[in-house]
Parts: sequence; structure tokens; C-alpha cells
Amino acid sequence: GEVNIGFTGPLSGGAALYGENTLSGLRMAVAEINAAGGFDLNGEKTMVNLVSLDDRYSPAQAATNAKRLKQESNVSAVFVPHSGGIFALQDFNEKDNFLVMAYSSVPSITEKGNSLTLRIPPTFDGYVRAFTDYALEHEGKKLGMGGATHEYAKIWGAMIKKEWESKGGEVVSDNPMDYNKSADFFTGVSRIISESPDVMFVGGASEPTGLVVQQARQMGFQGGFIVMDQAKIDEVAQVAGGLDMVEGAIGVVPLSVYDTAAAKDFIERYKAEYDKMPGSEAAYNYLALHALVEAMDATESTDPKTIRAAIGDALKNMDTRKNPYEVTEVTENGGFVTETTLAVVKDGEIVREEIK
Amino acid sequence: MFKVASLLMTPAAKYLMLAFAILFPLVAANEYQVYVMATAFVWAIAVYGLNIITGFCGQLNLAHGGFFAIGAYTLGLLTADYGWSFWPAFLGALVMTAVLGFLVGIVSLRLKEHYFAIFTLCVGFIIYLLIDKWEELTHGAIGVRDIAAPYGFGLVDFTDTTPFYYLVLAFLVFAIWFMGRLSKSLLGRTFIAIRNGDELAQSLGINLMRNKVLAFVLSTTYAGLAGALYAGMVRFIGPEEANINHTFDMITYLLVGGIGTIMGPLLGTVGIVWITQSLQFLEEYRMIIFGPLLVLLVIFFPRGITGSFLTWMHRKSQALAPTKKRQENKVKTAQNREAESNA
Amino acid sequence: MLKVENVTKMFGGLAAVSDVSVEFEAGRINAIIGPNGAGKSTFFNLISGLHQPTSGRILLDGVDVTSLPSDQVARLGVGRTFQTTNLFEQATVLDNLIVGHRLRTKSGLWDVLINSKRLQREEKAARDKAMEALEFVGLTSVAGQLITDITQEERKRVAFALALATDPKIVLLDEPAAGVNPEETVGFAALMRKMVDEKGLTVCLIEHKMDMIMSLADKIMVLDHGEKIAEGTPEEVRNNPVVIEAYLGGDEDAAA
Amino acid sequence: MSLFLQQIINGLTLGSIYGLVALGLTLVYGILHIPNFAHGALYMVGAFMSYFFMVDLGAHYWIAMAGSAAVVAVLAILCERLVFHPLRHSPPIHDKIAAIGILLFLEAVVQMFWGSDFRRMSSPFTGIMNFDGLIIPEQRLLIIAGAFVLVVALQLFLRKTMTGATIIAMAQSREGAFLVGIDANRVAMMTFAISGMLAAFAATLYAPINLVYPAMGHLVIMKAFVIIILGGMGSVPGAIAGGMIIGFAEALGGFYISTSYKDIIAFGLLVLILSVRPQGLFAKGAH
Amino acid sequence: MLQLNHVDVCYGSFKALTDISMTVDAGELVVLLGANGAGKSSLFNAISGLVKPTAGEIQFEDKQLNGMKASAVVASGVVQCAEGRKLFPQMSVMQNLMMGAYVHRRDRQGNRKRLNEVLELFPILADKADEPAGSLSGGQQQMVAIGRAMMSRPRLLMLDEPSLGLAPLVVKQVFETVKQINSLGTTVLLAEQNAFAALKIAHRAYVMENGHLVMEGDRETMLGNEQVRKAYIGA
Ligand SMILES: Nc1ncnc2c1ncn2[C@@H]1O[C@H](COP(=O)(O)OP(=O)(O)OP(=O)(O)O)[C@@H](O)[C@H]1O
Ligand SMILES: Nc1ncnc2c1ncn2[C@@H]1O[C@H](COP(=O)(O)OP(=O)(O)OP(=O)(O)O)[C@@H](O)[C@H]1O
Ligand SMILES: CC(C)C[C@H](N)C(=O)O
Ligand SMILES: [Mg+2]
Ligand SMILES: [Mg+2]
Repeated sequence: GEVNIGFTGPLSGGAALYGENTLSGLRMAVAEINAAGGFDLNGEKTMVNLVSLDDRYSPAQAATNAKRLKQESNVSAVFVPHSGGIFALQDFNEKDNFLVMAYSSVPSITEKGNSLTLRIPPTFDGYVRAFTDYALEHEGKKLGMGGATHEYAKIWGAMIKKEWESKGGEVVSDNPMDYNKSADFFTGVSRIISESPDVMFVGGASEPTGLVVQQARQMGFQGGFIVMDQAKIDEVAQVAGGLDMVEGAIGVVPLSVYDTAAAKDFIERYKAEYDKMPGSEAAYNYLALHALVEAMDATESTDPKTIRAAIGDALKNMDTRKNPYEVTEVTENGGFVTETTLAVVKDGEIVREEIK
Repeated sequence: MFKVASLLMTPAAKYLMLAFAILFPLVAANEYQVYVMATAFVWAIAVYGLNIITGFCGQLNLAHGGFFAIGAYTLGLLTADYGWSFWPAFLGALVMTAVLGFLVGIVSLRLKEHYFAIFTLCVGFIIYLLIDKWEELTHGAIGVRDIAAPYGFGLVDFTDTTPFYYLVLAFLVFAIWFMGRLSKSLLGRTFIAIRNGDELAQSLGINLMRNKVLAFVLSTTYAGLAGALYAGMVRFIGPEEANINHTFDMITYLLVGGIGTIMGPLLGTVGIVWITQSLQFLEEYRMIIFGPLLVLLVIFFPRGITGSFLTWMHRKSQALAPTKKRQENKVKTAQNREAESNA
Repeated sequence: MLKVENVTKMFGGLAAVSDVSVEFEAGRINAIIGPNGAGKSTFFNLISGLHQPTSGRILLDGVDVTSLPSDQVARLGVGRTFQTTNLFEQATVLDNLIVGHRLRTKSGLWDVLINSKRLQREEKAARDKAMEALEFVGLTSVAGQLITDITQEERKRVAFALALATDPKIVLLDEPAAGVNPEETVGFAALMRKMVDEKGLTVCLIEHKMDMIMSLADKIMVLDHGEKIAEGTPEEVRNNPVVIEAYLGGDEDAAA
Repeated sequence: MSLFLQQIINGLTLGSIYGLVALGLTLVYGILHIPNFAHGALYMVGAFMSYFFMVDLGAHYWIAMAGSAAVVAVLAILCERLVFHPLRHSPPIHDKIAAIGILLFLEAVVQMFWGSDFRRMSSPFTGIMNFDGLIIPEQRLLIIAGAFVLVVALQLFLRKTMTGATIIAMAQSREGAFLVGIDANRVAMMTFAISGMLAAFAATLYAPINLVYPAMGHLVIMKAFVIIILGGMGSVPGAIAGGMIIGFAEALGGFYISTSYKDIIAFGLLVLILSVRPQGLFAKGAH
Repeated sequence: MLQLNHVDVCYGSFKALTDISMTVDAGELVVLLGANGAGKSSLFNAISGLVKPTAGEIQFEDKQLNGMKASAVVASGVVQCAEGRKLFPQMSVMQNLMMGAYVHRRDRQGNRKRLNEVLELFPILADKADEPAGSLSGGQQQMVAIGRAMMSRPRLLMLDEPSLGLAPLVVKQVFETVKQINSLGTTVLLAEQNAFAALKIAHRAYVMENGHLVMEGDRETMLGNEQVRKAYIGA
């Protein structure tokens, strides 16, 4: 037998890279399951088939794709890596009976009470708190806002601003920039550092974030950075011109410095497969697909509601090799529970810090 | 281009198509196909609008997608943020796109040809930027959620795909009917006269500005209608609805279907929407096929599906009446000129 | 009928028409001649509202039309043809002419929507008018052909008919017989005569064909460098030494 | 003061790049009346070719620039031959759609070979000059100087050489050009080649301070269209001036008003100017 | 010098020229008469390589012109001064003339010599040398067009209705100039509506009707022919 699992995400256009990375994790998980001879569903050896469709980051196209995946491939779950698409799908997924595997940290995804949604990454409120605390303690009180302008970054930015001010910090300049379309950040960055902040909030995709950091340094900015979780410090450093350039940056712990066996093992296998360092979108979606199949295996069912109910146990019982982030719990609303982590660049090295 | 009246296909063909459209949900393999068809019809309505200003009146409007987005946002914001119910908000969307169309029209239509095209390209981009940046009003990049679906006064549930399909079909039929009537009327002829030569039209006593603005407002209202239906269907919208790519898509539909014809916008839209859907299996590589396909279509079927069909009909009727030899379509023969110097 | 008072038109530093005053009487054929670039076409453009004069006044039957746009001037009864025959190339002859009568109709969007009586009436009127104009210029046989398919001479006639379809009081014809061979030129002259005699129109024409002008015009105005250098009957103009020097030249053979 | 000067430098940098891209666009428009929407894709391919020569083949920056210019020139010629030439008698809208077809194709091909990753390409000019607080990275200076040199070279070519004059002649009257024995094909191909080369130069100059990725041409081409309308379609000086206007509007507007509104400023400026001067700022002095 | 054998030209399915055979000898001034749409311009364009003949061959001296590119035809010495002038409107008069020398661009000295000859022929152009050609009056533009054609050093010059839309005075000048050009040794093929004036300076003439050559003869025969007088010269 064969069971279909759906994916809709940007595979062409400006966000194609992001979609590809997500898909790579899913593909790797599928390959592993099938190489092991599939899984057992009601006593039948069942292979997994990933059906992926391009939506160019458009919510409407994501909705069309989801309809198609449901109708033509009878999938019980659809992976979507962007909040717009997730919202569009949440409009009808309960009616059409499929699980939305949401890869997005926007909190409202799980706050709406959709019974067939699973949020894979952690919401970012944990980061917001942790990063703020750390930066206020180690870097200074003056924050310059230089984040990106897409929806995700907007929500992030708004939250950190609020958090920063409520903890007694001061936001000295607020100048978000379009990371995806801008031709040049020199002007925007100079506007921010002309108010001489101690810390700069930056972040969109890693690479443009690297440019922003580099240009800030070129213009003489000496302070630290709060790096939004979409960007990974190691990738940022590569673009910016080395870890020295990002000294004092606070961000999520990049997969590359996770020292758990599960993570290291995953990185190894991913590198062998794709010849590059995996990002978190690959790792998270990888583990989510494994968990999904694990749940099917355990319940002998492909019914979305049944799977949804069993996913928590599946995560717990799963082989840790399939779970690089060691997620073991799902909240009532369907959010995967991940330990919030924090990394800083100190003396040219990325070090993981405990969160108080 | 031929006499516009002759651009209408035979009535029999039209009724056949209508019958097919009505039966489609019954013969469709699944709901997804109905959904795609409904999406295609929504776009087709917008493309009919583009046909009025660009096909009939000859002004290439690159802000069309922007007006589509304005229609969608008006409906979305009125229902989600201001608690309006669907149908009043729907009317609101029509009025809004008409009024904004009027305002943009009186400024932009003073420009001609490429200047008008690029000017409206910028207007379209400004609409996008405003939707993206004016967060207090539009929620910016976050988009609008919880948009109301059309209600059927207790009779039908338009949140189901099939009833919604028929709703869109009804609007589409109206849009086409009106377009057909317009094209044959004195008003439609006036638009076409402007396309064919505005200086001459003016010397014949035609008020260019008034007519062009009228055509523009009509076209933006069509776009607004489509946008509002779209919002009621997807029920989540974001700034990307105003992306310039949508405008380019619509121009492509129009051109492939047959610009300035009555059935062209429908055939082009439905055709391409299905082609794109069926190239999905190629994923990120589908543009490698679609791009050249577009180029080939434009080169070898310059008058679109409908236009090529009509030329073919024309040829056939000419072949039957050899005495009218001189009437053979000479437009094409211009290609003979320069042939060598440029070969 | 048409009165032009001290009209000047500047293009940048160039006075294309400078301080010209003239009066054209109703029911006459008035000709304008002059060397190339003298400002003849510009003069027509000023009357028809395509350009606005820099100074001066233009009165049509006592109504000041100086700064009206060309569509309004057309509605007041000024029909015209262009120096390069300007037609709606992609449409049939009949469709061209139907649009020509649009200015005398009123139906708008609402009429289209409800298919009103008025719309039906006006569409018929426009069609009738078109056929009438076509008959007048003797082209009923090509009514259904595309403009691109008819001959140069037929195009010129269609241009006439188009001007007539607007129900004008006065028609401005810019070099109607240019590039037309002598035999057909005679036909055009007859047509213009007929416009005046049968339709009671006033005709203004620009032409370089002296034979035709001399036998056809009731009155001739001569422009040179934008200025009016002479005015009068063909006889007067032909013998005016200034005109001979600037325009006609001594020997008239070349003007055959 | 130095902050203001800093913005002036930024404006110059941006203006130089925009100007170069717009220049190629305006040339093709002026001569062949094609608003080439695929020009942004040529720019993008230019960046990728330089990247390929430098990173994959290890060529020197200047060699890579020359190689990229050559490849893109050939590509542009192919576009002309295979697409625009067969469409030369079609209504203008056909060109636009075909150009979009080319754009989609080129983007997909690049993505097929290089993926959609953001790539980083550095040049040998990584130093930073600091004039008493005014910071100018060397690459930015190179951009400004490079644009200046290219524009002067192009003007000399068009004005002083017979071959250049044929381009101008074609722009003014195709038939006239045939009558004096100018080979229309040659001129059309040459124009496209120059336009492609300019795009490649611009991309190679700019890439080291930016990223290289398949969608990188999108916004640049939008701006380039704004510029050639501002400057008057087909006008070479207009393209440069328009580029500078937009560059400065972005730098100064982005600094003194708001970075997120800087695009609105640029496009709004155009709407404003065209509302007052429908023919663009420099329409008169075409060429 | 020029020889056409059974040339046909079609636009789509419309046959503009049928079975045209004619000759022009070196040093001659030959006039082509015909009503509007008879096919005169089509014939010129076929010779110039601007439209492709569908049948027949065109021989110039020892070269075969049909199948040649327009640019190659000009280079081989057959130059057309087309209906409607086709100048470069924003270029100066001087630049227009120099563009005429395009096919001889390497021979700078020869071009300068030629330029002096042309300016001698049209002294007014020297005064207007730096003005944009588009700003000139119709007559002056016609002179630029002829001058530009002369700059291409034609051995056969084809003039398509050079008197079209010109004032009588200028028409006279144009015909005088054409005659002068011919007497200086350039072979001329002239299409004209203004038959009388054209015949007066011609050696020979052809008459076209509906794409066919229907008559041929020398000046005297033509001027004396009743039919020609009636149809092309007027009463
Ligand atoms: N739109 C314009 N802008 C600038 N100059 C113009 C314009 N129209 C005409 N001119 C100039 O005005 C002068 C008069 O031109 P006009 O066309 O009226 O001459 P004309 O008498 O009709 O000549 P022809 O007999 O050759 O047609 C010319 O020098 C011409 O170049
Ligand atoms: N490019 C073309 N496409 C189609 N038909 C054409 C084309 N050019 C000319 N014709 C037709 O060919 C015939 C001959 O035209 P041509 O221009 O050669 O005539 P002509 O003798 O030069 O006339 P005129 O005296 O008006 O210049 C005409 O019927 C014309 O309509
Ligand atoms: C980049 C991701 C972490 C977030 C994703 N783009 C979203 O839409 O939510
Ligand atoms: Mg004139
Ligand atoms: Mg001719």
C-alpha cells in the first residue's frame, strides 16, 4: 500500500529557497521510511509518497493546492511553511478533514482553536523574552530596530519592542527594511545607527541579515545584535564576513552547534544527502514527518483526528535519531513543545547560553 | 481585427459552453476541479474588465491587479474589521473600485501608449506598497483574516465549493453578456474608435477623456467585482494579492484568449489556469516549459485562441467566395515587407 | 460663417501661423495655398481645435471657438480630413462611418445596459447616416471591406465621407488630391462642388494642384511663412506678383 | 554633515546602478520600441555568470566581468533573434508578454542550475575608506566610477562612431536606415548586445555588495522602468538623470523620512512628475 | 544596366506586380507612370530589396539583386529615394547627409568630395546644415532626401514621387535638379504622378496599370500618345 502526504510551499519565485529547504527535510524523512521498507498499517507494508506543489508563497494558491492534495491524492496531512497559506487552509481544513502541518512560529496559528492544526516550530514569544533579558543585561539599554518587513518579522518586531520597553529599555530608532526586495541597506542602517544604539534588532532570511550586519559594521557600529529566529547566526556570519563581524549577536542556537547526539547524527546524514548544512526548517519538518508516520503506525489509521490525538505519544516514542530537536510534547492547541534556546557570539565563537 | 459584431462566436457555440459550465460540477472528477474552475472564472471576470480598457479602448492598464486587490481588500476589511455583512460589503467593493478607478483614470489617461502603461505599472506598485505599509488600515504584511463568505439568505451555503461555483458563474455570465452588448453598441464602437486612432476620433467629436475614463471605470469595477468574489472565496488575503504578477497573468490570459474579442478572456483564462495546474508536477521547473510556451503562443497565435479561430473561419468563407480575393486579410502581408532587409 | 481674427501660433520660437485674419463665407469653396511649411495645416489644426492658438480669436457663426477642444468644435459643425489620410485602419468602411455620427447621438452606459429605445433609434440613425455619406462619395460597393484593403483613392473618399457623417456645416480638407492622378483629381473636384451645391456646405481646402484650385475655388488665401500674403479670387491671386514670386513661379507648366 | 554626505554617496551608488540598468532598457526601447520586461532577468543572469566565472572557475573579477558581459550579450542577441524579431510587426502588447515568457524561463533555468540560494560574491575591492567619518567602501566607489566610465564610453560610441550613429539612425527612422544601406539586423542585434552588456556590468559591479539569487532582478527592473519614463523613453541622458533622481530620492527619503516608505517615495515621485509633465522630464532632448 | 525579367510581387495573396520585364540603360532617365496603386512603389521596393519578389529576376550590371539584402543593394550602387522621404528627423541635415554615405564609411575623403558636390547642387542645405531635418519645410526635406541618396553614390538612382505634396515652385526646382543629376552621369529611374513635367526631362517612359507594364516608349511617343495624355497628363 501507499499513503500520500502533501506539501504546498514556495518552490519558485523569491521565497523558493525557503520552500526548497523545508521540502528537503520532508524528502529525507520519506526516503528513510521507504528505505526501511515502509511502515505497518493494519498489517500491510505501506510506503510514504510525498506530493509537493508549488504555491509561490501565495495563500490562495496554497488553498487551491490543498484542495487538490485532498481531492486527488487523498492526503491526511498537508505541510505548509508560511503563515498566509496556513491561515487560508485553516478556513476549510476541518470541513475537508485534513491536518495542517504548520511550519510557522506566528502564535495566532494555534490560538484560534483549529482542531486539525499542528504547529511544528516553537512560537517566538519564548525567544522574545529570553533575547531581551540577555541583551538588556549584557549589551545595554538602547535598542535600534532594523528588522525585516514581512509579516513574520513584523509580528516579531512588535513583540520585542513591547518587551524591551516594558523591561525598562529604550527603543532609539525604529526603521524596518524590506530584506527581500531592497537593493541596498546602507541608508536604512545608517539611519538606525545615527541614534547610536547599543543593540540592533535584525533579521529576515539569513543572507540579507548578513548584509545588514556587515553594512552596520562597515559604518562603525560596535554593539551587539538581536537576531530574529528566521536567521541562523552561522549563516549570517558567513555572509557578513566571519564570526568576528557578528560578535555580540544573540540568536537561536543554530543546528550546527547543537551538541546532542540526535542533532549531530541528523546533520551528518543530511550533509551526506544534500551536501550542505541543514537549517532548522529542514530539521523541524523532518522530525514532524517522522512523527506523523509514527502516529499512523501506532494508531493503524490515516484519519486526521486520530493522528492528531496520537501525535504527542508518537513524538515521545519516536527513535531519537528521527528527532534532532528532541521534541517530546504537544500542547493542547497543537503546538510542538521545544526547549527555547539561546546562543551568543563570544570571542568569535557561537556559544549556547542557559536561559534563566 | 474584424468587425466586432462578427467576433461573437455563433450563438450555438455559446449555449453549448454555457451548458457545459452548468453541468461541470456534475461531471467534474472531484471538488478540487470545481474549485479550480471557480477560481478561473473569478479571474476571467477581472480579465473581461481588462478587455474593456485594453482590448476595446487600447490603453494597456498595468494597475489592473491593483484594483483587483482593492476590491478584495474593501470586502475583506469591511467584513472582518467593520462588521459589515457580505453583500453590503460586496457593493461597497464595487463602489470603491469605481471611485478609485475614476480618480486614477482622470490622472493617468492623460498619458498615452507606453507612458500610460508604465504609469499604471507604478500606480499598481503604489497600491501594493500602500496595502503592505499602511498597517493601521490594511494590517500590512499580516493580511486580513476571517473574511465573511457570501450568504445565501438561508437558501444555499456558499462556503461549499459547488454553490460558490454557481454564484461565480452567474456573475461571469452577466459580465460576458454585458461585454457582448457593449461591443455592439455605439458606446463600444466609440471605445474601439479611440483605440484605432485617438486624434481622428477626437476630430469626429468624440470626447476622449470622458470615454476613456468611462471605459477605465468600467474595467476597474469589473476588477473590483472579481476581487470581492475572490476574497469571499479564499477568505484570507495579503498584500501579495496586489503583486504585479497578477496583472501580468491577466494580460497573458487576455492575449492567449484573444484580445478585443468576446470569448477570448474566458477561453484564455480557463485554458492557462488549467495548463498551469497540470504543469504542477514539474514543480520548480514548470516555468522552463511555460515561459517558452508563452513565447510560442504569442508568436504563432498572435490573435489568441479566439482570434485564430475567427481568422480560420474567415479564410474558409473566403475560400468559398473566390471573387472577393482582394479582401484577403492584408494585415499579415505587412510581414512581407522588410522581409529580406531583415531576414 | 468662419471668422479668424489675428490668429498666431508659436511652436517654440517659430511662428507657424502669424497674425492671420480672414473670413470664409458660407456656401463657398475657399482654398488655402502656400509653400511647404507655410502653416496651412497648422491653420486647419487651429480652427479644428487640435491646437490652441497662441493669440487671436476664431469665430464660427459668431460663436467663439478659439479655445474649445477639437471634439467640441466638431460638434459645432466643423468636419475635417487630415493631410495623411487618417482612418480607423482595422475596421470596415461602414464601421468607420458609423462612428463618424457618434457625436450626434447621446446614448451612454445605461442605454447599453437596458438596450433602450433611444439606443436602438440612434444606432439606426448612425447607420443610415453612414450609408448616406457613402452613397454621396460613390462608395457603397466597398462598405463591408476593411480600410486596409481599399485603394488610396477610395481611402480619400472614405475620409470625405467620414467628415460628412459628422453632419458638418463646414469641412476642412487638407490636400485631398495629393498623390492622386489627374483623372481622379477631376473626380475629387466634382465631389467638392457637389458638397457645396447639394449639401450647402462650406468647403475649405489646402491644395498644391493649381489647375484644380484655379477652376474650383471661389476665394483663395495665400500663406507664406505663417503670414497671409494675399487673398482674393483665383484671377487676382494668379496674377499677384508676390504670390508668383513666393509660390507659383514664372512658368506654370510644372503645376500641371 | 557627514551623515548627509553619506546619503549623497549612497544616492550616487544606487543611482549609478539604476542608471546603468535603465540605460540598456532605454536603448532597446528607443531603437526597437520594445519595453523589454526581460531586462531584469538579463541583469540577474549577468550576476550569476560573474559568480560562475569567479567562484566556480576561479577567474579574476575583471575577467569574470568581461566573460559575463560576453555571455549576456549573446543571450540578449538570442532573445532578439528568436523572440523579438519574429514579433516586430505585432502590436506592442505582444512584445511585453513574450518578454515575460523569457523572464520566467531564464529565472527557472538559473534556479535549475544554481538553486534558489542566496549567494555571495566578493570582489578584490573589500577595503573601506574613511574620510573623517564619511565611510566609502571601495566597491561602492568602483560602482560610481564604473558607471561614469561606461556612460562616457557609450556616449562616445554613439556620437563619434559611424556604427554608433547607425543605432541612432535606426531609432529615428527604420525605413530611412534601410534606404541608406544600414543592415537592420545588425543594428538590432548590436543594440541588444550593448543592452545586455550594460546589464551584466551593472550586475557584476553591484553583486559584491549585495546577494546573488534568481529573483534579484525584480525590483531593479521596476525602478528601471520608472527611470526611463522619468527620463523620457529612448533618451540616454534621461536614463542617467532619472537613475540619479531615483537613487537620491531613495537615499535621502530613506534616511530622512523612512526606509520602509522609500519605494513609495520613488514611485510617488514618478506619478507626481508625470501628472505635471506627461512626456517625462527630458523627452525633448532624445539622444 | 538594370534588367528585370518576369518579376512578380505578392502581398499575401494579393498580386501587386505581375510579370514585369524592363530595362534601364546606363545614363538614361526613365520615367515610370501609373495611377495610384499601380505598383510603382512596389517595383522600386522590389529592386531595393525591401520586398521580396515572388518570381523573376532582377539584374544590375553583372549582379543579381533579387535575394540580396537591402543593405547590399545600396552598396552595389542602386539607391532609392523613397516616397515620404524617410529622413532621420532629429538628426541634423549634415548628419542625415553623412548617414547617406554609410556604405562608403571607410572612404572619408571621397565622402567629403561628394558632400561638396551635393551642397553645390542644393546650396540651401549648407545654411541649414546644423538644423534638425524634421524642422525643415517639405521642399527642403525633399532636397535632403535626394541629397542623402546622392551621398550613397548611386549609379542608378530611383526617385519615388519626389514632387509629392510640394509647392509648384519647388516642384520645378526638383525636376531641374533631377535633370541635372542625370546629366552629370547618374542613371535615373523616376516614378511620378506629375507626368507632364516628368516626361519633359525623360528619355524614355514605362506605363503601369494594375501591376502590369502596359506601354513603353521614348519621350516624344509618350507625349504624343492620346491615351497617356488623357490618363496621366490631364486635359
Ligand atoms: N506640432 C508641431 N510642433 C512644432 N512645429 C510644428 C508642429 N506642427 C507644425 N510645425 C511647424 O510649423 C510650420 C508649418 O507647418 P505646416 O504643417 O502647417 O505647413 P504646411 O503649410 O501644411 O506645409 P505642407 O504644404 O508641406 O503640408 C513648419 O515649419 C512645421 O515644421
Ligand atoms: N505592404 C503592403 N501590404 C499589402 N498591400 C500593399 C502593400 N504595399 C502596397 N500594397 C498594395 O499594392 C498595390 C500597389 O501599391 P504601390 O504602393 O506599389 O502603388 P504605387 O503605384 O506606388 O501607388 P501611389 O501612386 O499611390 O504611390 C496597392 O494596391 C497597394 O494597396
Ligand atoms: C521563516 C519562517 C520561520 C516563518 C515563515 N516564513 C512564516 O510565514 O511564518
Ligand atoms: Mg500641410
Ligand atoms: Mg507609391
